[in-house]
Amino acid sequence: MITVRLVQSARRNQTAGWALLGAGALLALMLPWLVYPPIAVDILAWALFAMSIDILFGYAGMLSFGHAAFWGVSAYATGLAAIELGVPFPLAILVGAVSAALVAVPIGLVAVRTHGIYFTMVTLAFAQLIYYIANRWSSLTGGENGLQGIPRDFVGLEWSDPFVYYHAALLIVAIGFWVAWRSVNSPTGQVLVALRANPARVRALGFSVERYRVFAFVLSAFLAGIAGGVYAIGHRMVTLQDLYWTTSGEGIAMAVLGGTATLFGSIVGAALLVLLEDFLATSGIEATGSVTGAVFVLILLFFRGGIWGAVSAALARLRGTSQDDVLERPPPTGPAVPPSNAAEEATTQGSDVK
Amino acid sequence: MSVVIRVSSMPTWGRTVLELRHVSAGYGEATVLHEVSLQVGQGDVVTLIGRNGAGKSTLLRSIMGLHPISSGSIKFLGRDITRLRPHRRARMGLGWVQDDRGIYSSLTVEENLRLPRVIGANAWAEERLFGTFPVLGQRRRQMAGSLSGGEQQMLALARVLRMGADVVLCDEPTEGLAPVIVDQIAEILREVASSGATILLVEQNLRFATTVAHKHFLIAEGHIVDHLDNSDVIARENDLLAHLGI
Amino acid sequence: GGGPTALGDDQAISNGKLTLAVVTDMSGTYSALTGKGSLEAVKMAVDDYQEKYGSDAVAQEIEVLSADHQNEPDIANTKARELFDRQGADAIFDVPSSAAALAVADLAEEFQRIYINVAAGSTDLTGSACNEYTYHWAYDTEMLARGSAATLTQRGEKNWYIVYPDYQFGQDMTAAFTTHIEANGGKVLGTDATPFPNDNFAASMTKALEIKPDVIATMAAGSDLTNFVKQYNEFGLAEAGIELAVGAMFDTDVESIGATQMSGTLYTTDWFWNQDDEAREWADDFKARLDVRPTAVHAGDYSAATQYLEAVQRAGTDDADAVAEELDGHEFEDMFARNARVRSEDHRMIHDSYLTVVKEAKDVQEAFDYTELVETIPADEAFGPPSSSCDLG
Amino acid sequence: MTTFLQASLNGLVSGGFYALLAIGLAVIYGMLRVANFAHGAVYMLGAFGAVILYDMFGTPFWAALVVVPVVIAAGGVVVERTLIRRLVPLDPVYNFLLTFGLALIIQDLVRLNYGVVGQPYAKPAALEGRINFGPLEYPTYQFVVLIASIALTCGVWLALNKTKVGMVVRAATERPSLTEAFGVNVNVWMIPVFAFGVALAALAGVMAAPMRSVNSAMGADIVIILFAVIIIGGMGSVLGAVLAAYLVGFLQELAQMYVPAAAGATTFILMAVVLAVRPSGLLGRQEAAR
Amino acid sequence: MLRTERLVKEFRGFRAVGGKDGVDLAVREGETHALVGPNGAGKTTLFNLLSGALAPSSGRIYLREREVTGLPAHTIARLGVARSFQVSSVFDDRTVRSHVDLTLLAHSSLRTRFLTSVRSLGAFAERTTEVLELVGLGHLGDRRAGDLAYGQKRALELAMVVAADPAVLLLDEPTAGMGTEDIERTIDLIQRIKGGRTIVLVEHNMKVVGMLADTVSVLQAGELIASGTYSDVRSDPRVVDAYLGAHRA
Ligand SMILES: Nc1ncnc2c1ncn2[C@@H]1O[C@H](COP(=O)(O)OP(=O)(O)OP(=O)(O)O)[C@@H](O)[C@H]1O
Ligand SMILES: Nc1ncnc2c1ncn2[C@@H]1O[C@H](COP(=O)(O)OP(=O)(O)OP(=O)(O)O)[C@@H](O)[C@H]1O
Ligand SMILES: [Mg+2]
Ligand SMILES: [Mg+2]
Repeated sequence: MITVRLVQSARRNQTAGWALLGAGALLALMLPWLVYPPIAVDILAWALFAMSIDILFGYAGMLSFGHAAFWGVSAYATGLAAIELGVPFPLAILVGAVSAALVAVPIGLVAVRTHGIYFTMVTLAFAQLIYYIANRWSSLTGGENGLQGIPRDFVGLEWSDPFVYYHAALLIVAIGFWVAWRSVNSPTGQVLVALRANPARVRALGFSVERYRVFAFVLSAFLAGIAGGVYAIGHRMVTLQDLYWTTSGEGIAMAVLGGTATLFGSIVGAALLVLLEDFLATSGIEATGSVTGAVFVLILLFFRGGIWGAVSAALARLRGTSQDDVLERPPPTGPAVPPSNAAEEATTQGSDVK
Repeated sequence: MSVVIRVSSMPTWGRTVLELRHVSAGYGEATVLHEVSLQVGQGDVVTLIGRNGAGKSTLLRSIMGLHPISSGSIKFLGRDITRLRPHRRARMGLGWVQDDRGIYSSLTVEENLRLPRVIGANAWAEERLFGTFPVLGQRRRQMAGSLSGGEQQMLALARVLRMGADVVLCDEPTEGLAPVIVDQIAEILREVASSGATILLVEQNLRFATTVAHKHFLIAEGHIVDHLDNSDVIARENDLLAHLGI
Repeated sequence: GGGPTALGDDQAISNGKLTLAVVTDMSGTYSALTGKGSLEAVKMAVDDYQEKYGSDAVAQEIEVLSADHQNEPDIANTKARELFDRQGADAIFDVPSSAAALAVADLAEEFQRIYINVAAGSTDLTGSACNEYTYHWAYDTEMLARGSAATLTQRGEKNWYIVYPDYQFGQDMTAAFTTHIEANGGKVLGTDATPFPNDNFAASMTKALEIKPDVIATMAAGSDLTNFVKQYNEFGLAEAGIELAVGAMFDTDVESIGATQMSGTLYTTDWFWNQDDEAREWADDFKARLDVRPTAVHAGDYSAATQYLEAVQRAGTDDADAVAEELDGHEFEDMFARNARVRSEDHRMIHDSYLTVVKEAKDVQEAFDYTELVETIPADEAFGPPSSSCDLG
Repeated sequence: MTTFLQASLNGLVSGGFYALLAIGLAVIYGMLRVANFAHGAVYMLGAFGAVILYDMFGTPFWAALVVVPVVIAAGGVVVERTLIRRLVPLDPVYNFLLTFGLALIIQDLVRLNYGVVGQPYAKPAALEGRINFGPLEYPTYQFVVLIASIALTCGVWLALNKTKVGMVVRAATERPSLTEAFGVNVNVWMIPVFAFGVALAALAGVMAAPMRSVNSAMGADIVIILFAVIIIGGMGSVLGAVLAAYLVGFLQELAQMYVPAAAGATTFILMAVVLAVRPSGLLGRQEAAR
Repeated sequence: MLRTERLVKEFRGFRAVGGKDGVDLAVREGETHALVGPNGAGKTTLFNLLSGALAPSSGRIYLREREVTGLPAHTIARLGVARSFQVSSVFDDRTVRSHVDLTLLAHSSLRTRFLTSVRSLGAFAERTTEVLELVGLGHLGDRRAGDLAYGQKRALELAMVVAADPAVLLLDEPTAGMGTEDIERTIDLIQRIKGGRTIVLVEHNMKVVGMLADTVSVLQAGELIASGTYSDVRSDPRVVDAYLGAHRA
């Protein structure tokens, strides 16, 4: 009886999933008719960026406040590749994303040694360092003026139309979404989620905790890099703003608003905040900070699962079933106090830990 | 569970210090304690016996005020404490040893010991504690989280002794202790009782239970199903094991 | 340029109305300097134009749009694009911060519409990044350096010490100052790069006291400038005989530090509200609308919008090429710009600038009455020659 | 040599100021496990408090020094009770994000009311001028701030180590219900500690008003440095935070003196190096690193 | 099978394991070796050293005569040493099955696949079912681990250890906190899963030790003071004195 219901609900969930995906794809294709195309491009880029943060925070439990570094490094690398080497933009974006991943390796190696709020601040510190370097190295980065007029060439087509570019960006970002979704729902993803709950246990099972953490970090940086590259080509410019910590904050806000550990919530969060920012720019409302801040506070206090979490919980309640699709995910609230073995982890983490 | 013996009024041994009337409690929708009533007299050493998940710890937490009860009332020293905050109950003379030891890992051993409020005249002085548990004395400046499992258990007990509570609620104080220490703990509990304090003990180790306590409540699935004295327990040991899985 | 054409109004003006847009910082660092005031200044220019020409106006219907870029260049980029692309903006004004200004300049070229920069100081806009549709109306780093560095050195302040925030603007200013100091026989005894933002200048003060220059120049702006001046006074540099010159300063800065602390500070500006009756009259209008005194940027926006509208009037159309042709080489005089000419080579609008000093506190009559003229720098000397990296013919 | 001495003194003063700001943050995190991103905003409110009191009532600096921290701490307690408390059982990053949102709101509200331009605030006349130390001369006010900071730091350290406060509050944070069961009224201990941490930030703000630009963004960037400071020191440790504050102040000043190009990055380089060697900071207790 | 040579672990000068000369422990292949001793004797610390969770201050550890001193925990785990934890350490929000799947994953090449579907874990289904049947959790595979009863959690803990198919099992107080009935079930379980493996067991319950152990080693203050069969050790006066207490001898 119970099994039957589970199977049915799984099947129903699967159909629902496909339906949702189809609707999402349709919406994505129609987006540039609904909003101004450059804004649509922004939504794509920010969505992937927020998702890259969510992979780390929502699944592996590592909140990075330094993702601006990867977004920005990739944006600059993308821009330079396009300007200086004249490579077509998809390739330039790849160059950017790879650069971001490369930068993430040493940062990751240091950062994964720390946990919780320490990790958050270490990533922030490195990002600030990169910001200073970019500012100083103005011969390369254009300093405060930034890189301007990044070309958008590819197989001789007319890409300068943001409407056309949107579709190219959609393809690239969709690949990024797919990689994110796939890796979260992969064996490795399972290890990451388990690791967040109880690292000592996972280590004793035979997984190298640090290696998984670094991997997640670099993968996330790569995705953030794709996002930064798409954004740079979209705006045809890169500025120091892209490396500043507020950029990380914005990405986190989107991930949290959409719902952490939901992946696709990031898209919702990004869309809402980009549209909100766009609206505020011409609305005459000057209280931009208050609005963003209030969004943060309300979400954290009342819908810790974010919009996606709240909606899917409501749907689940309507359908009256299925804990199975929630099961393998970490709870959106994250573990309160690290569970039972934390004490053991702490002692085994002593000064003489390898 | 075959028989459920409903007990409406429990016998007392001496002046009643703690009295529970029809206490029910649960987690979310699930009720874990069903109308539990019991009385404990001054100087008694009483155990609560029941298998894992029977609700023993929940009962102790409810008495301490750390778990909300959905109905019923609790009286302590003749006063209704049902609505009292935990720290007020503690100051009236209730002490509690948590089942998972409840060690403050961010405090040293010494700080762990100094934290509780000294309440009664029977409070143990620090020297006496270190005399009884010399290993804690040796480790007084160590962070308590890095103590061995058994050392943590000793610390948990030592902390409550420092309070000098009139009634000590003790949740599995012998878990993970070496046999020689278990004997020592039995000794200590007897000593505490002889100084006039009352002990309500949760214990799975029947042998230990019978060496320290005179009376035993059997609890199963949240019901108090029986109350026995030592001779009953020893006589019915096999029966108890079979039925209750203790 | 050609005179008014014989076309009827409805065809001369695209979509039947003229659209001016102000892309500015309403909520970020530059919002006091630009922001609402910039928008208001452009609206005042429109009102004055309509009053002046009445039914003769080429543009009968004029709309003023604005966008708040929150001091983020990418928002500026998107908003400016949308304004040109979707909202039919014929010209964009203001745009603080050089990254944002450069982005808008790029768009002006892409969409072939007019952009008149007022708020950003980068000379790149009339140098390597110049284009046919972009104009630079008010101060730039070169102007600020010429006014303060060249003039003061000529007046005998030979030894300089320069403290600058370590980013493009600070570096550009320092380079320009150094050039003019040395060209006039002065010497830069040292420069000191500081982080940005920064609230602690103790090290710079210590070094300056050690070196004992005639002038300490700071390129800090906004709150950094406030911190710098407070510490300049605390560490007793004034008493040690070291004068203070500020690279870029506005009345708002004086207001935030207090005239007492600032008096005697030298700086260059291309306009201040009580420089003469005409300026004062306009400033009174402005105050009546927004209850504050205008900054030089606000006045610049007014002038830019006015001259743009005049050019449209002369061209008889809002077609950007025709308007640009009217603007190029145009000589004029208005409330903001004296002895003014729009250079056709690089689209730099040159006009008189002023070396000024902050009044003694006792001479201050009312709020924002802080500035006293020291010397007028004639338009031809006030700005650098056209850059070799820009040739608009 | 004099330059070096002067630079050292600069470093000390700057470190002292960081220490003043960082201890509040360290106390709140170390004892209550709240990573308060709004600490910078509170600092800014402190400075504005002084300005507003002066503008409205002509309140002198010395009175502001007392009134402002008290008022702001009271506000802090309300926020703690109504908002922050709810997230305390979760991972500290949740309160970090919540206070990040609060900081945005506070800053924005101040900006909407007072604009971005700095507010003038005069130094108390008694503290004008400079003190002479043989070859060195130092602004009196800054020197007084240093002394005040040292005194406060020592006071806090004594209060936490010579009384039960530190111990009880740490215990109450780790296991609130058990601590109640030991007869400790947890709120009686925790509320004042939170209030005290907030008050320290506000106090630093009042002290900053005469010497720093008072504007809505003044706390926005400094809070990042402060987090770096308490992380270098080890987030559980108040003593570590103070040491790190002086270390950071000192290095920044020396860098500004001898390698200005690196001055802005020193703190972050220091932090990266320290954490690479000791993941829980200089004096951090191991379990704090979790 | 598992051997230590002069093994020492110090915490800030305090020697938790090692005594005077370091610990020389030898565990023969296929035996069940119980480690008993007073609280704080260093048993858990020794476990931490053997499993690589802590690095020794000095001395060496050999696994099948191969030196494993200082190797990280996950490497030692993959070499065939699996440990259980003194306090149950399950993932509350995961299903029972997925605990076993995860263990199997650690020993499979799938563990580094990040672009493969989780469904690939289906490959483990059969083995997982087998392991769960073995520990008596066969019917609870889809239950959330956090909802399990105490004894069941201990069984799951064992399932994770067994699934790895380790050569050596390190079990830290597997019956702590259990009632008599659960203890008996656990003893039974350990006997069932044993099948030729080497087991090192820490226990305070002498009944359990008596029933399971081939060899008993006694640790006191970090030092190995006795080693032998259960009955030998039980009557050793030093052991009686330090550990058992007079009246139990
Ligand atoms: N936090 C909780 N949430 C939900 N259910 C709980 C919680 N804590 C305990 N329970 C359930 O309540 C019941 C009683 O638990 P309790 O801890 O009181 O049992 P116990 O008799 O102390 O068992 P043990 O001997 O294992 O300590 C159990 O079925 C348990 O699963
Ligand atoms: N990180 C540490 N720092 C300092 N001392 C420690 C640390 N970890 C353990 N110790 C000490 O080492 C000794 C051995 O501890 P261990 O946990 O190995 O004991 P055990 O034999 O397992 O005891 P039990 O039977 O009580 O679990 C204890 O006295 C403990 O206090
Ligand atoms: Mg229990
Ligand atoms: Mg142990």
